[in-house]
Amino acid sequence: MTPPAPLLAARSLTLSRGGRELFRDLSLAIGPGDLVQLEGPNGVGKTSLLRILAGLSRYGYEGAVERSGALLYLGHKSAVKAQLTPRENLALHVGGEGSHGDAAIEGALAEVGLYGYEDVPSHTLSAGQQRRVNLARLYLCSSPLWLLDEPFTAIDRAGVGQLQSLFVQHVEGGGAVLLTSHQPLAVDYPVRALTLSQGSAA
Amino acid sequence: MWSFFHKLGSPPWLYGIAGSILRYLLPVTVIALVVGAVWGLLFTAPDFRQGNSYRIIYIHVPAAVVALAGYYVMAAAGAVSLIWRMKMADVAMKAAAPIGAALTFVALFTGSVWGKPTWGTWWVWDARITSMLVLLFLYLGVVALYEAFDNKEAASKACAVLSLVGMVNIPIIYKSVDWWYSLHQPASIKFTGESTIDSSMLYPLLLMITAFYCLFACAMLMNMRAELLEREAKTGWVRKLAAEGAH
Amino acid sequence: MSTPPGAAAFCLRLVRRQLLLAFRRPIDIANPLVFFAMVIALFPLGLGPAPDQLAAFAPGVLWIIALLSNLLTSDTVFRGDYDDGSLEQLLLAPQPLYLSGLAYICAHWLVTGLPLVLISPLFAVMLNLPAAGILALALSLLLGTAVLSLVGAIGAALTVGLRRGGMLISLLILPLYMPVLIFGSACVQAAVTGVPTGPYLAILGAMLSLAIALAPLAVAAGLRISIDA
Amino acid sequence: MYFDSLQAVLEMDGHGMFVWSAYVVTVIVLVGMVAHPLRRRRRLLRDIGGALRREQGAGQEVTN
Repeated sequence: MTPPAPLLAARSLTLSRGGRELFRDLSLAIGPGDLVQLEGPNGVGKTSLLRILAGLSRYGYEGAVERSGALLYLGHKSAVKAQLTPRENLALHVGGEGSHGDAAIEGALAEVGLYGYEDVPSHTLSAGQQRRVNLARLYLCSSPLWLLDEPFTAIDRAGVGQLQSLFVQHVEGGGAVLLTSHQPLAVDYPVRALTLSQGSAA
Repeated sequence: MWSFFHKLGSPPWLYGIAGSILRYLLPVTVIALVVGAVWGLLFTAPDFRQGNSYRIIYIHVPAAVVALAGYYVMAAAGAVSLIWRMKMADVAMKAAAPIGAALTFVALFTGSVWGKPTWGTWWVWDARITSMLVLLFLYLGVVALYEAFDNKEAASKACAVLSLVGMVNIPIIYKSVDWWYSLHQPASIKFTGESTIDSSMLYPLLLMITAFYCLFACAMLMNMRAELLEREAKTGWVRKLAAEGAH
Repeated sequence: MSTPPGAAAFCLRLVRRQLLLAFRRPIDIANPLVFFAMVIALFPLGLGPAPDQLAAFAPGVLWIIALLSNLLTSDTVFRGDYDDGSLEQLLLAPQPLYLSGLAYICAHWLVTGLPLVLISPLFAVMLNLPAAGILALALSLLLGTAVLSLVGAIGAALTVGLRRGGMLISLLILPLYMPVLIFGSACVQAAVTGVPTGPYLAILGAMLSLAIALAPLAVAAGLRISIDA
Repeated sequence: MYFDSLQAVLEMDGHGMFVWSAYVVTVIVLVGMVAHPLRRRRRLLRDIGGALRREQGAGQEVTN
């Protein structure tokens, strides 16, 4: 059966930052059912690559990226406004997806272990909890392609396990996940490792 | 035509072509400047009202004219770099900015020195001088914005946007300053010689304006060559150039 | 799951969100107004309390202070969202960034420009601006502060990625504020001297429509560049 | 020539100081505008050449 149309296709990406060449002629395609982990030592350009693939960085690199369909990008920062409550953060999120009903928001917050915290101001939450508010969007949004930058940071072991099973469930449902992380994924699903070493992508 | 446009994008070709243009343009410019200055300073009769101080017109007006035109050159280079994403346009824009600022400063300085004998004060809030001061701020804004960025790729794109915004605003600023000046001092003479000056004074002025345009082109090409070397320091053609110890 | 909302609905949500954020910290709304009042108090101290002298300077002074207080707040239009990562999400939203930028600017104006217009009669009386000038001041500020917010947002978008963009933003956008100042203060001056203010307000209106059309283009480009600074 | 002596040229009926100061400053700025990039280009060529020789120099010691 012909391979399904890729959700994301990048061709001969080349990026150098401050005179240092991070990667050259990197091409990749991510289709439905792909669970891809981007690995590599610090400073090798994983975040820069992810931002280019997401379409956040538009300048400073050569090569082309085509995306079909909507994507969800979760970056290092938690994108949670401290003065708003978790419910308001998710309801009024600037990510452009639709407005979620209260039930959906409460369900998502419960999934990430924030049951009961829906209406406390976010600045009273810990850093890990604030990241969980952002991760709750994984349960809310309908984009097939997820680009996640270090999703497990500041999340406890139970949370990490739950996230990994969510990724598998999403990928089996026809979605795709590209994430950067230093922790190996403990999932019984084929993980495509993409390691970025100095100057080229294996 | 398209291959020319494409070749414009390759640094070594641009470096070479700029060098050959300069070999002819620079001497011509220097001669034109010297001839124009000597002609204006020594061989024209003084203005019956202002006396000899009007001779400053031969550097004040050309500097002002080219400084303003320089901003449009910079904005055009910025537009090319934003729309067609050509690296060479970034180099051209970065080369044009300091020269424009320098010429604007020259125009301001000579204008204020000219004001002293004519109007008795060093600084006159005349329409032309005020607009020139605003132009200097616009230039300094572009230069300061470029320096403020660490990522030089983003810096040139940001300066391209700023210079385009400035380009749209320049006519508005010039018109409103002119209107403001006429509101507060309607009956004073037009300061920078819009009044008809007879032909014996006009020819040296036209020569000097052309010479200043050529000088702007020369300085810009030189800046571009230096900028190319700095940006392409790690590439082969620059190392070969350096190895040969080319002049 | 929900389909992404249309651009208009999304913009309304953005404006509601920004207003909610602003009202959660009312001190940010009061700050520019207190700044305005304080600087007003400086002028009699500097120029002497003589009422007629103050009245002569009032139109220009009121407009200059309005311009400076707008400059103070324009740096914060995007900085908050840039720092906590919301700006990245906005750039990735499917809705056009041109309209989202406009929504941010509109919310910023509602929080900084509009209060200024409403309180301006009080400041006018403090500098004993003649009564004829008070309405003209309010109308010219109504149009003028909108233009200032739009142009200020361009400076904010270009400098949001820089650590200390505050000083730089004034160098970038003050030259662009000058035409607004010229026609704004001329409008109040005309009202004081009994000249009809129609043409001045028309010019300010023209500047406003030009700014509404073009500024968001520069803001969108600026944001896409600054995200990588 | 309009002026009859060098002295007249310098004085220019009293306006000489203004005219000449304007021209001198302009010449300084214009020369600076041209000289700066020239110096910068020569310095860059020299630095890159130096770096090149150091690399080649390092290359020789390793080989022989």
